[in-house]
Amino acid sequence: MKKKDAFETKTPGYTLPQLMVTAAAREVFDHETVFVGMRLPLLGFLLAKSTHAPHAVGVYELGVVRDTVSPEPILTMGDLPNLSGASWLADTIDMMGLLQKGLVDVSFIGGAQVDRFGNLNTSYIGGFRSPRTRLPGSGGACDLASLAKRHIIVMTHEKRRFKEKVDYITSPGYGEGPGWRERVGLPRGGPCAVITTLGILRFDPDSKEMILVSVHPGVSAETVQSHTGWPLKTARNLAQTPPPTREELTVIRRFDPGGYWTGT
Amino acid sequence: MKKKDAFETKTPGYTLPQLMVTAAAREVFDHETVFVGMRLPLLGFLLAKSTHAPHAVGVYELGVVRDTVSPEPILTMGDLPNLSGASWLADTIDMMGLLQKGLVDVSFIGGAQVDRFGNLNTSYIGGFRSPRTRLPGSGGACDLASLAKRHIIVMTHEKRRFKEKVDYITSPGYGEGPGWRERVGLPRGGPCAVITTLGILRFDPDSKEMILVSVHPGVSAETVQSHTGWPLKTARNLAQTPPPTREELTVIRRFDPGGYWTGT
Amino acid sequence: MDFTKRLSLSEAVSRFVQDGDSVAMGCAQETLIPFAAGHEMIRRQKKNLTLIGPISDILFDQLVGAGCVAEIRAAWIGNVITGSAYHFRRAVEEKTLRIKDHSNLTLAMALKAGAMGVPFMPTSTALGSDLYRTNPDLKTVSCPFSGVPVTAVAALTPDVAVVHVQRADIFGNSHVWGNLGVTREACLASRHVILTAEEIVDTKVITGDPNRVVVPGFRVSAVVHAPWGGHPSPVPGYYNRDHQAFIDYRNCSKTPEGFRAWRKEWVDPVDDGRTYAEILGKARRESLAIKHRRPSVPVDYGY
Amino acid sequence: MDFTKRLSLSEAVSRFVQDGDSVAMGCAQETLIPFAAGHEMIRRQKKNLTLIGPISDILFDQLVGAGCVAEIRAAWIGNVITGSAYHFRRAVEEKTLRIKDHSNLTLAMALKAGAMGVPFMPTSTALGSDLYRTNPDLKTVSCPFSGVPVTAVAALTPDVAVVHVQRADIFGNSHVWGNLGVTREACLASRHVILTAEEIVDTKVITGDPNRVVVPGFRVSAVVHAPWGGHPSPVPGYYNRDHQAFIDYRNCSKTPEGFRAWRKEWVDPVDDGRTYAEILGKARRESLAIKHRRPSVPVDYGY
Repeated sequence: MKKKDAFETKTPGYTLPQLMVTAAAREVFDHETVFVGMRLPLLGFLLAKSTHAPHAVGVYELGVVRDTVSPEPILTMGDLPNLSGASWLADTIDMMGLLQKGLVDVSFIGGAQVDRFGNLNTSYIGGFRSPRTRLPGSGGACDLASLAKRHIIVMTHEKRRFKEKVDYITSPGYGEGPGWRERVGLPRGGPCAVITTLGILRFDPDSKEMILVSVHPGVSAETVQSHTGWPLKTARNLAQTPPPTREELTVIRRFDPGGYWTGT
Repeated sequence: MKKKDAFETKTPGYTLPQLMVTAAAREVFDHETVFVGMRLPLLGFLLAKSTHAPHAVGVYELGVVRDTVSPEPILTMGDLPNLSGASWLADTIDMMGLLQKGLVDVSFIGGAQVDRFGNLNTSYIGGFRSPRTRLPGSGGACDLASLAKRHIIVMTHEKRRFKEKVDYITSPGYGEGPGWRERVGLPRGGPCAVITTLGILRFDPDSKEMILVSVHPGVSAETVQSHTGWPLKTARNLAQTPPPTREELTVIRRFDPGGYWTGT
Repeated sequence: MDFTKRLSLSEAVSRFVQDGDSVAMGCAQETLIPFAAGHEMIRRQKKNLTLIGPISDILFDQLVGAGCVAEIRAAWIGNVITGSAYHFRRAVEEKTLRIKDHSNLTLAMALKAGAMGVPFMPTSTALGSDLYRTNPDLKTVSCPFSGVPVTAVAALTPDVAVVHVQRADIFGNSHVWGNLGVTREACLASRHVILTAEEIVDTKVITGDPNRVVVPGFRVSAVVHAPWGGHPSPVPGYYNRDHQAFIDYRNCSKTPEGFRAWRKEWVDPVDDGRTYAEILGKARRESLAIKHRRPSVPVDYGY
Repeated sequence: MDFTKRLSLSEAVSRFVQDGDSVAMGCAQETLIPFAAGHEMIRRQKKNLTLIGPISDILFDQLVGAGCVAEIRAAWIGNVITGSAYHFRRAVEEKTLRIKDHSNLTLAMALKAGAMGVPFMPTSTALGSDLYRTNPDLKTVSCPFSGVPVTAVAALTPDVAVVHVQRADIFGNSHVWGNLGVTREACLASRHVILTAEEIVDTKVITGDPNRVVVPGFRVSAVVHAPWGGHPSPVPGYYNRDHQAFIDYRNCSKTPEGFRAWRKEWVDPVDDGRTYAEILGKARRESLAIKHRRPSVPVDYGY
């Protein structure tokens, strides 16, 4: 079973989604509590657990906490192997309580539109009064963006998605810039990284603006700029995203044997 | 095992606590949801379930719902026979949710002090700043008095307990009279009856004041008045509390075989 | 409780789901989705429903496609492993469907408020977000103790919660296990609860383990025996998730013709007396069956 | 989780209960009261504790009697089957003990707020009552949607919750069954959780039935093997309530001498190396044992 609309771009030896999953996994430190989102982050967490973060604990919004990898590959968090042998099966509100109390270190969110301050839109393209496109909505994304200590955004890098201003803030980033989160009353957090199909961006601690810190192999800073809807700042020491190691690829293929999420 | 401070007063063929338990049981209608309090009401509920209210459902604040009588006698709601075969074992907050939603028809509360509007004190005798006696406190009583559709008070009838004004309102009755509950925002309810060691009192629908409606066998209205700290109104058709039937006594003795709560 | 609440699926939906009702479904998110009951609503052509649920893994889209829905209050409506829900998307774009946008947490708190019988619940989520612009049930208030701003979420009290469970007795007592999502809150918040159950069991099985009960029997209006009633979502203890069915639905639901074909294959035959298990077929049932059994260690409720 | 959290009772109490701490105990109300842990606090002469719990069936009175307590935040402090708690009563009357008066619902909501990480919770109880006069953590606010008044209860976040459970592994994963009171809320609200367990079991027993877990292992600081650690309160699956012990304590606790004698019989001998089971004696243990076993029917978490 292969996901039809999976990214088709290929790089020798690994796929782009495999690179992105690897980058996501590297954002998790050992012993952290991770609120695992849908899709690629599922694999990112499994990869981190299987490599450098064996003590990480995974929290899933549907009511699952587990500190072991699932005994079989899963396509989604509700698959029974992800429930079997869990540490805790409970209510969404219990998971959200951990988050709201500030006990979740890092979380992952996908986005359809993002702006320079990391505000995310997964609800309405073209304004909510007469939307051109209705997207699925927040799910837990707004909660993760509001309440995790930090969150990582994973998304496709296109000019129509990286916009000066998003059409709708589903999941708050740094709002209008420094001090905004404090002003509206968000208790902590903010986006920490954006892992895209072209590179990795982080946020300036002072201006809260997105900065390109790493480009994927074969991608130039200019290419990234040309796919971004505002003048993008670039880190002085721009890095190249390290490709997945052989071990990382082995783990990804073990958990996504059909390549549904990451291709083959 | 016999409770040392159980009521010692005796009437031929049955004890006073047995009469009170019977009166309490008769306040429960079939198919009602009953929030069962500590002590005598435990037996009252078991008696009602075993006689005229077989479909009553019992809710216990520690997190138990059961629609059958316990398989063995219990002294208190936490005894394991009261948990075994329950319909639901859950959280206090779940029980309180039923109550707060208005799904509890009737509840029972014990009191140390009561006033003419049915306000109850189980916290401080002599004012809370320099209490002469500190009592155990609310437990769930304040919640039952605030939120059940109606509640029944069960207590000893003495002048020092039936006071013009209670020293502290642990569990609100009709406050200062008509319209008070609505004014403070209580969503429903109010005391429906007071079952005492001398008789049964109810509340005037208009004035919300306590009225003596029934005296126990051998007790006169004058005796009740002399044990009450305000000029007590008496119903035109003052009744005599019907004694327990043989069947009722059999059931009470089955559930309180040692007479711990009701004597022998 | 000594009168039965057992009804056929058709009776239960006719009696307890009225046109215009608000209906909570899919409360455990990706698992235990009550597809059988949803499909019955399609067959009975329910109208103007307000659907309530955290995320909807294609069930809400199916009801929108069948013309049953006037409003949705949810956090996410799509197809978890493929993305968009096409009927939902079209209906919003064509303005034939009203939406109140929630997050998973605001929806959980709205149902918790309904379950607890309080008019609202506070949360720290969604502050500064545009959910406030598309959901009048969110307002910012200050904590009366600390002064910090919080989002107040108005209570939701659905007319009916439809919940798929593993086992129930005929009186409404039931066991659910696995992740629970907002199942507990939805059941306790709703006026009526319809349970569809994989198995009907003796009352003693249920009262023999009362900690597994998420809603007491006296709050339940109907119990329906519906084997495979959660398919294609996974049901712990009974069957795995049927990924292919979600992918197939994605493809079918892109066009009205595709949707009609899907409906003709999966929904309508039940009216001709075929069981869902028959429609599914033996080979597929076996492919979804539990291969690795993991029974729990019993606990003792003796005295 | 691959490091053990198993400690002796003494180590656990020394490490995670500091003088001046706020300690939630007796969270399941009449059942599963952590008497063993409370007695250890007496033996270690803990000072200035703030005790938090819905009702306390004599445990809080014992700690007050031993001079460990500065403040209590609770709904009811007494002896369920006999009435007053004499040390508690004297201490309040002599003004050596501060009280914040709760009802069971306001206390549950305070801990729920702490568990959920919100600064307060709304409830409709206690409006018009004098609990407001003896508890500054209650304030009346208006619902921002309906305008109706509700009681706002400030969040409680205890330093430590001490919970007696039936079975736990050495990593903090545990199973609790029976009525739960505010156990869930107290564990999730507290900075530390100490579990005392009737049995230490393999992790697989716990993760083999994750719906029975009320607090995830990573939130637990210490696991103590404490057989009979809930006595004289009842522990589902293990032993019945020892009514006589509650009656005896009532009689002893009327005077300081009586209390000293009680302490000398039940609390102090553990420091001389006697186990609580030994103190209790075989005959009494047998009289409290479960006579009618009622094992639950397993459920399957396979895939």
